[in-house]
This record gives sequence, C-alpha cells and structure tokens, in this order.
Amino acid sequence: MSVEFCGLRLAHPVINGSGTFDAIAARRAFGEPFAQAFPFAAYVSKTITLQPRAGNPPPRLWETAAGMINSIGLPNKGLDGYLGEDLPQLCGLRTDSACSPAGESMPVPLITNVMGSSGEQLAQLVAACEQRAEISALELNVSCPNVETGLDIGADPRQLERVVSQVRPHTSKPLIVKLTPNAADVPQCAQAAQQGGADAISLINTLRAMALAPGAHGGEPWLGGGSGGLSGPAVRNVALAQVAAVAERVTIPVIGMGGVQSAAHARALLDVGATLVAVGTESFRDPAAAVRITFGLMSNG
Amino acid sequence: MSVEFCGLRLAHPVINGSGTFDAIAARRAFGEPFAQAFPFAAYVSKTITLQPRAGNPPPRLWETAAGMINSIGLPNKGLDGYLGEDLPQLCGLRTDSACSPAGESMPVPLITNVMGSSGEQLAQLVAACEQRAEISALELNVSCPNVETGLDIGADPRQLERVVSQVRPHTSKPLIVKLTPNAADVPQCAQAAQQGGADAISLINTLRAMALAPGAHGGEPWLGGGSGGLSGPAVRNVALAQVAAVAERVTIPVIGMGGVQSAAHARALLDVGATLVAVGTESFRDPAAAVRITFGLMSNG
Amino acid sequence: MSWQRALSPPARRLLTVSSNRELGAYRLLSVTDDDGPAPAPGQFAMLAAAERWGGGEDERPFLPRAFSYARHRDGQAQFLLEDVGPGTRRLCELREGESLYLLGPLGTPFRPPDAAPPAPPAPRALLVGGGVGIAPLAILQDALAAEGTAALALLGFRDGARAQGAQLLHDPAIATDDGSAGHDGLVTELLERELQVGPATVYACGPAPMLEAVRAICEREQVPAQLALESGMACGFGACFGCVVATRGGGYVRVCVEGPVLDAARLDRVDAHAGAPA
Amino acid sequence: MSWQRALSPPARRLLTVSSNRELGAYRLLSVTDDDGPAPAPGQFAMLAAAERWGGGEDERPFLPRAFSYARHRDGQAQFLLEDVGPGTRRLCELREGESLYLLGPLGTPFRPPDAAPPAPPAPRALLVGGGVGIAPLAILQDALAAEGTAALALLGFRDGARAQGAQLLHDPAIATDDGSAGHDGLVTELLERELQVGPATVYACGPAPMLEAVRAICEREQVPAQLALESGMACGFGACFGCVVATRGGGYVRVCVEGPVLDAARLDRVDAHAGAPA
Ligand SMILES: Cc1cc2nc3c(=O)[nH]c(=O)nc-3n(C[C@H](O)[C@H](O)[C@H](O)COP(=O)(O)OP(=O)(O)OC[C@H]3O[C@@H](n4cnc5c(N)ncnc54)[C@H](O)[C@@H]3O)c2cc1C
Ligand SMILES: Cc1cc2nc3c(=O)[nH]c(=O)nc-3n(C[C@H](O)[C@H](O)[C@H](O)COP(=O)(O)OP(=O)(O)OC[C@H]3O[C@@H](n4cnc5c(N)ncnc54)[C@H](O)[C@@H]3O)c2cc1C
Ligand SMILES: Cc1cc2nc3c(=O)[nH]c(=O)nc-3n(C[C@H](O)[C@H](O)[C@H](O)COP(=O)(O)O)c2cc1C
Ligand SMILES: Cc1cc2nc3c(=O)[nH]c(=O)nc-3n(C[C@H](O)[C@H](O)[C@H](O)COP(=O)(O)O)c2cc1C
Ligand code: FES
Ligand code: FES
Repeated sequence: MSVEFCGLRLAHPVINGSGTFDAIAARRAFGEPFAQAFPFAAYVSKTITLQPRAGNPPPRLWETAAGMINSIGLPNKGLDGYLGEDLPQLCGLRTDSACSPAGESMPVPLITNVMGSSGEQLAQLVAACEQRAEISALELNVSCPNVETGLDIGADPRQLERVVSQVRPHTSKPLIVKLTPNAADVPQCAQAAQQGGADAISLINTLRAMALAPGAHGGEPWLGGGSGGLSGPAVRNVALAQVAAVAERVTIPVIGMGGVQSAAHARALLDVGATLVAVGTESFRDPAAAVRITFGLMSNG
Repeated sequence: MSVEFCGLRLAHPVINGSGTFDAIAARRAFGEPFAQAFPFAAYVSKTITLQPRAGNPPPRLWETAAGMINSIGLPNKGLDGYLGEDLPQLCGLRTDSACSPAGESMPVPLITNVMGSSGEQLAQLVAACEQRAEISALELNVSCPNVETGLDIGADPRQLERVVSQVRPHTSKPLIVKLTPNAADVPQCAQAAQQGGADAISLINTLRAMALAPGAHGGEPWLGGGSGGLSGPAVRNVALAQVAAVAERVTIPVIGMGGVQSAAHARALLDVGATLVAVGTESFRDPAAAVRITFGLMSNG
Repeated sequence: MSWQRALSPPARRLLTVSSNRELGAYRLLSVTDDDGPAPAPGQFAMLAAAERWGGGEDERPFLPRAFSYARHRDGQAQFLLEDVGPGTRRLCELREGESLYLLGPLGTPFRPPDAAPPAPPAPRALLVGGGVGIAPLAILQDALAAEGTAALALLGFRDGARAQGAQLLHDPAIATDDGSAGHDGLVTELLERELQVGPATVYACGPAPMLEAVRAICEREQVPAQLALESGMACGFGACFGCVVATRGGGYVRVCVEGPVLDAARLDRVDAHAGAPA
Repeated sequence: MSWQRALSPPARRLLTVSSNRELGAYRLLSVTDDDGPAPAPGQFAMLAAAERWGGGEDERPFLPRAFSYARHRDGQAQFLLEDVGPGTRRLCELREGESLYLLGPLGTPFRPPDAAPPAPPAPRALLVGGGVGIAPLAILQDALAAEGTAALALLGFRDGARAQGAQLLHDPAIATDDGSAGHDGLVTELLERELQVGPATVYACGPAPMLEAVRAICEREQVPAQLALESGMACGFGACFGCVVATRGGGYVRVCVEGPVLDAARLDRVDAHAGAPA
C-alpha cells in the first residue's frame, strides 16, 4: 500500500483536498493524539495567498442534492502568517498506524497550496516556501472559482503553461498543478501544465455553481460571495471522467479527487490512472472518512 | 402565465429538454388523448442529424448520486426520416388545458433540434427545416458531449460565432443555440452565439461524466459509449450559475434547464433571467412532471 | 384478462402498500391500485418509494425501477422483488400503509400462443422462468389458464430459498443450481426435455444466460419463443432511449416500448445486460 | 459535570436511538452513547441518520446537522429537535432502535458566571432561551445547579405548543408571542425586568433577533453575556470554514471552533443567519 509520489514515500494513497481539513483546528477538537494518528498520508494546506484574506461574508455554505456549494473565499493568514504561525504546528504529523503498510506510523509530508493572481505572485509564494524544509511539495491553485482574480488562469492552456514555467525555476520541490474543472478541454490544460514543468496534476477543484436565497423572489444569491463551488458525490462522475482523460494525456502522476466517499470510489480513480486520491467533502461528514477509505483499499487491494 | 418567446405564443413557460421526451412513443404508452393534453408548452425534438444514426451500444444509462449519466449517442432517423415520418406525427399537439392561462388548450409549437459536425452540415439541416411550416423554431445542438464530432463547436466562442453566422441566413425561424456547459467561459459563448445571429440561448446540456463497470478492476467504462453526460438534480446549481451568468450577458431570451424538479427550481431559473424553463430528467421519473411544475408556477406566481 | 396492451395514465400515481411479505428469498409487494388499468401479461410498471427514494448506497436510488406485474386482481397489483441494490432494497423495506409512486402498465405484453403450426391444434405453452424473472409468468399462466391453454411452468433458481418463489405459479417443475429443490441442474434442461414431448410456444423470463440458452434451443428446435427482456431503464415509456437491445440485422429497439416481450427471432443473441438479476 | 471543553473522538460514532418522544412542537431524541465523552454545557454534536440520510426535499439532507446537547446523563445524550427541513425531519422520524451517526462533543462551551464584578458576590445567572434554542440552557442549568448557582430560566416561544419545550428546564419563566402561555410578549422583556433586580451573567441561545436584542440590552446594562450562536455548518470541527460570523473589529470566527458560545462583547451585532430556527 505504501506509495511513491514524486520522490516522497507515503503510507498510503489517500490525502486530503486543499481547504477541506484544518489540522490545527482538528487537534483542538480531537486532542493532541490526533496528530499522531492522522487520517491522511500527506497533508495539503488550505490555499495560501501573499496577503492575509478574511474570506467571503457568510453565508458560505449551501447544501445541494448529494453535494454542497462553498463560497469560503480563501481566508488565510497570508504567506508570512502561514510560515510564521501555522507551519510550526503542521510539522510532526504522523499517520494512523492502522493505515500504514507495516502497521507503523509514518511521517505525513506537508504540501502547501498557494494561489496568486499572476505568475509573479505565484513565483514569490513558491520561492518563499522553497526556503522551508518543513514543506515537502507545492500545489498551485490555478482554479479557484469563488474568488474574483479576474482571469481564471487554469482554464486557458497557453496562459497556464506560461505561468507554470514562470514558477518552476523557483523551486526544486515537487510542483503540483491543481486544475480547474471549469474548462473546455481539461486534458489540454493538464498537458500545458506538464509542458510548463509541473511534476504532477491534481483535479478536480469545485464546479462553479450558485444558489438563491430561499423565499426571496428577485433572484438574490444565498451565498455571501455570490456564487461558489460544487463538491461532493454530485461531482463524482464528472471528476472520474476528467481524471481518466487527464491520466491518459500526461506522463506525470495525477492526484484524483471529487466526491470520493468510499474505497470503491477511490479505487475507480486509481483504476483510471490516478496515483493518489484526495478526500474533501466526505471528511466533513466524517473526519475519519480517509481512514475508512484507506482500510477499504488495503483489504480489497 | 402565457408567454411570448421569439414571436411564439406559449401557454406557459415550461418546455422539454431535447432528447428527453419522445412524443410519439408517449402516445403509444399513454394513448391518443395524451396529444391533446401535452405537458409542455412547446415540444423540442430529439437531436436530428443529416444521416440516420443507430446510437451507442448499450449500456446507455448510469444512475449517479441525484442524477444520471446518459450515453445515448443521438439515435435518429436522419433528416429525411425525421421530416418524412416523424414530423407529421408531431403536429397537432395541444397543451393540457389545466395548464393554460384561460383554461384553454393551446397548440404546442414544434422546435426542431439539429446537430452537425460543421457549419455546412448545420446550414443544410436548417435550410431543409426552413421549408416546413410545421416547424416553429430551430435549436442548434453545438454541445453534445457524448458523440465524437472531434471538436466541440460550442466550447470555443470564435468558432461558435462563425458557425452560427453561417447558419443564420438559412432560416427566418427563431434560431436557438444550445450551449455546452463544458466550456471555460459560458457567458462568452452565449455572447458569441448572439453576435452570430442567434435569437435565443438554451442551456445547460449535460456535463461530461463517466462511470466504471461495477466489479471490473481495469477501469473498464460501464457505458457502451465510453463516457456520457450528467443530468438531473446533481447539476441543478451548476445550471443555475450558468443561466444567471448568461442572462446577464446577452440581450436575447434564455431557456434555462438542468435538474429542474419542482416549481421552485423553475422559479429560480426564471428569477435569474430565463424566459422559458425546460424539464429533462425529471420527466423520466414522472411524465407529468412538467404539469406539476406548471401548476406550481401558476399558483405561486 | 386481456392480451391487449393496456395504456398507462400519463402520470405516476401515488399508491398505498397493502402488504409486503416474504416469499423465500423474495418479497411479494401488494399495492392498492383501484383505479389503475389492468395490465396484460408481460407488462411492467415503474416504481419508486414516495419518501426517501435516495440516500442509500452511493446516494441512490434516484430513478424509478421497472417491475413486471406478477398479478393484478381486485384492484391489487402484485410485484415480486429481489433485493439486489439500493432501489429494490428500499422497496423491499416498505411497510403496509406506506406510499409509492407507480407508473404503468407499460410495454408490449406477451401474445397468446400461435394457433398455427408449428403449434399443435390445441396450443401448448411452456413458461420458462429463472429467479425473480418468474414474476411475469405468473400473470401469464393465469391468462392462459383462463383460456384453457395448457401452460406448464419450468422454473429455475439458484437455491432453495429462491425456489420458494415458485409458489407464485401453479404446479411448476423446479430446477435449482445447487440441487436443493427439484431438478439438480438448469431449467433449460427441463425445457429440452419438454420440447421432446412436442412443439409448444415458449415464454421465457430470467437472467440473460438463461434467456440466451432458451433462445438458442428454440431456434434450433424451430419453436416460437417470446422473451421478456430486462434492461436498465430511466423512464419506461420511450422517452430516454436508454433501454435498448441490439436486434438481428442491426440497430436497436427500446425494451420499454417494443418490449419487454420480444420474439426471440428478432434477436441474434440476448445481450448480457438484457436479463433479470441472476 | 465539568465546564472544561470535552474533546470528541476523531470519528463519527454509530449509535442507537433509545427513545424519540414528542415534547409539544418539538421532539426529544435520546441516544445511547455509553463510551462518548460527557459534553460541557454549550457543546454540540453533528448528527446524521445512518440510513437514508438523503432522498428528502430537494434530495437532501447530505451533510450532518448540528445539535446542542440538551442533556447527557448515564450514557444517554439528549437532543431537542425542531422539524424545520429535511435534516431535522429525518432525525425526528427516527424510532427507538434505529441508528445514527454522532460526532461530538464539539465546540467551545459556556463559561461559569463571572465571580468578579459586575456580578454580585454570589453569582447569579439568567438563562435566556428562544424556541428550540432552549436546549443548551437545560444542561447549563444542571451544571449551575450542581454548583449552587441561582440560574433563572427565561424562555420565549412562538406559541403554546412550542412552550411545552420549557418542561426541559426547572422552574422557567415563560413568554409567548401569541400570549397562549406565560407572559404575553417577548422574552427580552422578562430579561429587562430581571436585570432591574440586579446584575447577572446572561446566557442566551435562540433566534438571531432575540440574540441581537439580548446582546444590545446587556451592552447597555453592562452585564456580561455569553451567546450560543448557530450557523449553517458542514463539518463542525473547523475543517470547512463555512460557519463563520463577523466579529467586532473585523474578520470572522468559526462558530464551531471559537463558538458556538461567544462573549457578546466580541460581536458588533448578531447576524441574521447566526441564530436558532425562529
Ligand atoms: C421490464 C423489467 C421488468 C422487471 N421486473 C422485475 C421484477 O418483477 N422483479 C425484480 O426483482 N426485478 C425486476 N426487474 C429488475 C429490476 O428493475 C432491477 O433489479 C432494479 O432496477 C435494480 O435496482 P437496484 O437499485 O436495486 O439495483 P442496482 O444497483 O441498480 O443494480 C442492478 C444492476 O444494475 C447495474 N448497476 C449497478 N449500479 C448501477 C448504476 N449506478 N447505474 C446503472 N446501473 C447500475 C448492475 O448491472 C447491477 O447488477 C425488471 C426490470 C425490467 C427492465
Ligand atoms: C451549534 C448549533 C446547535 C444547534 N442546536 C440545535 C438544537 O439543539 N435543536 C435544533 O432543533 N436545532 C439546532 N440547531 C439548528 C439545526 O442544526 C438546524 O435546524 C438544522 O441544521 C436544519 O436542517 P434541516 O435540513 O432540517 O433544515 P434546512 O433545510 O437546512 O433549513 C434550515 C435553514 O437553513 C437554510 N437553508 C435552507 N436550505 C438550505 C440549503 N440547501 N443549504 C444551506 N442552508 C439552507 C435556511 O436558512 C433554513 O431556514 C443548531 C445549530 C447549530 C449550529
Ligand atoms: C469548503 C471547501 C473549501 C475548499 N478550499 C479549497 C482551497 O482552499 N484550495 C483548493 O485548491 N481547493 C479547495 N477546495 C476544493 C477541494 O480541495 C476539492 O478539490 C473539491 O472539493 C473536490 O473534492 P470533494 O468532492 O471530495 O470535496 C475546497 C473545497 C471545499 C468543499
Ligand atoms: C437521456 C438524455 C438524452 C438527451 N438527448 C439530448 C439530445 O438529443 N439533444 C440535446 O440537445 N440535448 C439532449 N439531452 C440534454 C437535455 O436536453 C438537457 O439539456 C439536460 O439533460 C439537462 O436538463 P435535466 O437535468 O433537466 O435533464 C439529453 C439528456 C438526457 C438525460
Ligand atoms: S427506459 Fe427510457 S426509453 Fe426505455
Ligand atoms: S462547520 Fe466547518 S468550520 Fe465550522
């Protein structure tokens, strides 16, 4: 079960989706021992930006048929706050030993997810992370649909390739590019990212979606951010199609995610070519979802 | 409740989504009187192509969380078969009088949906339909994700504008362009269609999706067509976001669809700017879904 | 009882479960449908629980499910259910007094046996059923009996618990895969034996491999066969084009419109997806 | 009973409903949770039915729902439920012996009343509840009583059926909007009256307008207030950042981590979405 991913050795192939698990808050809720029985084989941070962000005004959540829309708006302490305050608390996580191949707890490498509205900003973020040994890999969020960056970098293959190649020289750590599903030709975007120098691709991020305030009749949006991103079982088969198409097109590893709730769903993503699987929304329903999924993968191959 | 749409007078704002209701088969199942109490205010045909098509090999359906994937593959008798055999049977439909404003049954105008792999093919289809008085309007399917036309015309705004403007001169009937949701910037596509000469926009078509055969472990797809399109409640909030964004961008009428199951869902699409609402998947669960929805709209405004 | 295809009202009906009892490995669901048209043998209905149709395995079911009328008498429609997934599971757990949606009767029914050759002057029918596929043969046997046609039921099951479903028919010959009841072997062996006795019209419903074997046997023996097929369905009334099977000579037909009963002669072979749960 | 924030085990637990009975317009759900940690007053749990959590109105629910512990004794956790949508409806219909998932205890609990001024030497607590928001005040009243602190409950309801929920607390003063029980008017009128008697620490949980009124009154009267907020939640343990409310001076805090109990002084005002079902 132990997996090699871009030179990192992971206890198993199940990690978290960026922004769907706060390891610091989880320790507050579940206690210190949780850090030594962490459900994920690697920990992906929430998206970090150069400047601190408060995030979108509430309401930020809308439950849909078999899914949810979030309009969180990437709240974070900014690069300095992250490196100074959060990073020290994110080291030393170890996997649940029951989910490790030899029954031994393994260290949980940290993947830092960053977003910027330009290649320069991204390069600056990546360069700062490059200095920190606690960070094992970087993920570029070029896809977040609920923040108004003007352009969605990740939806245009040419722009994406340019941005990735601008960032690439600033780090020797594995560089993951997280694609947006809101694109005409996602495999082409993946290929562009590889061409730009990405070491791995992750997908899918959330699908652009909106909801109206119940009872209102003027089309008022419910979400404080206006629109948001759909995740959960509702997007599972969209994710599977995109992951399959991307895995066929690129030669670098793929992290598949979107609506994974069970080992069978994880297995499907692995079967179509993913190397790792990320769990997002299902962790909200059960913080131990990843443990359950990993167990399932271990027992059914 | 009676609505004006591109010069057509409709009994109410609820029509069917192309390919989700076969009026001929429905008469066989429900009897002749059904034609005089038709649930939709206008009837949109299945997609018609120049040549007959058998469609995809089965299985063609996969049930998802709150939705379904279809890989039907546009079976149809081809243009000649449609005009010669089907068209005569599709005239003379009248609405359910209970769903009409003055309690009077109204004629159900026929909208013919056509698809071609090039502007020339589409022009040829449209020109042939132009000759037939039974056809009240045309809908261009530039978006079907489950047929390998090579390119997806509708996802590229420039190509879309070119194609629409190529087709436009061949008909004086209302020309609706049905967009694909699998695009980076759907409002831009809508704008391109308007620029090309479209009289109305309809959306959303199905989201590209896939499913694996249960039990198989090599990633074998379940659907005979390999991949397919997702519809139903799972896509409802994606549809709402796209319809809202398109209605804001264009000045021509918009037909909104995607996951509509109730009058509240229809009302939401109207509230964000749609003139008509189409029901697709929900009709499978109940052939009278459109009647139920229309009643709901009538009683709650 | 009529052989004429009954028309469905054009809306699903909200009906009440009058009983839902165990029948070996199956459940026999009875629904009060006083105003519903009487189905012809071989017709089916689309069923969905009125409450909580969804939220099961993988957040399913969502679409209604197709079930053959096993019987229809005195305003009671009966269905034989096998729990094979989230849809059948939800229906199996419905209790007396709970509600379900029903759309039907739908589809093309069985035809009476051919009076012309190769059937003998007094037509003879052989009803070959496998597993939960025996359901439409029950109502068919009733119809044939009402006309005085001899209708011998040959029913195959995986095991003894399932073989209890045979109670639904009169005087059936039984075969089980595990030999726990009746003939130890395949129901098609019983069919071959009966066809030695003399020609007949064969009616069959069951898993795809059984249907394919019946088809091949009847082709070889040159006896007419009517097969009640199954297929994944979204609508049941011809709207979605999802339920097709390939026909001899190319092309596809919708099982819910042209079928579920198709002449075996229309098929080159019975597709693996076109049968009842195995 | 401790005031200390209890930690939740890091996985949802599959538990059994021991009873689910009507309490006026509400239901009192009891769950056997022998191994679960005892919550501190003000903590909550995320609940979901183990079966058929989904398939209701608009194909919901999907996410678990947050409920304050109303009581926790002898391995029994009690929750007071009001049916306001598909999630609460499903939980309301759970019967004895059926299963649910529970994650908890979660969140920051109430703090004991301030001994320091402005509270008098013997601390006095006023518990102001509105509607189903009375739930956490029950367990809080128990904890205060155990310490010998006077804790007067002032409970407001929309109508008499809801007012029956007041049975959950000891010796409450009641107000109803329609005058059908107790004081004919707002519970905040009772609060103003009690604050004339003397200072107190105020604890409040209820609809947003009530909480906002309590906040404003306590600010004006300069008495400390702890408000148990509500908010749409996806996770309940700080993972989604979805449950935030705006705080005084800018920025947001997560109700599930920093709250649900927040000092009123941390808020400029109580947002319309931050209260219990009205
Ligand atoms: C005309 C007709 C008559 C029928 N009569 C009867 C009857 O009398 N009694 C009876 O018990 N059954 C009958 N059936 C079969 C019955 O409809 C199916 O067993 C039922 O639909 C299964 O639904 P499920 O949710 O329980 O199982 P599913 O989970 O839907 O599994 C059933 C089969 O569908 C496939 N499948 C699995 N997952 C999916 C998915 N997500 N999407 C699509 N397909 C999937 C697999 O092949 C699986 O074996 C009939 C079917 C037809 C078409
Ligand atoms: C800490 C905490 C403690 C609580 N304690 C209790 C308690 O003890 N007892 C109790 O009865 N309740 C309690 N609640 C409230 C309870 O969690 C909600 O009533 C419940 O979540 C409603 O779910 P529902 O599906 O029944 O209703 P919903 O349909 O979710 O409706 C509830 C409200 O959510 C909004 N809404 C409507 N549709 C959606 C949607 N699709 N997505 C998102 N929001 C929507 C609307 O504002 C609506 O009024 C508590 C909440 C919190 C946060
Ligand atoms: C509440 C929430 C917050 C998210 N925040 C981020 C984020 O900060 N950065 C990012 O790249 N993706 C973010 N995502 C996307 C997820 O990482 C994941 O790509 C997506 O939710 C699909 O997976 P799922 O269906 O398992 O949730 C977020 C998703 C949710 C639901
Ligand atoms: C089985 C099926 C067949 C469809 N066939 C067509 C088609 O032939 N042409 C077309 O333009 N759209 C087709 N669609 C798309 C629908 O018209 C509609 O855009 C989509 O299903 C979203 O609406 P819904 O969620 O209400 O189903 C089809 C959809 C389904 C489910
Ligand atoms: S089930 Fe829809 S066409 Fe047959
Ligand atoms: S509910 Fe998820 S962070 Fe509070």
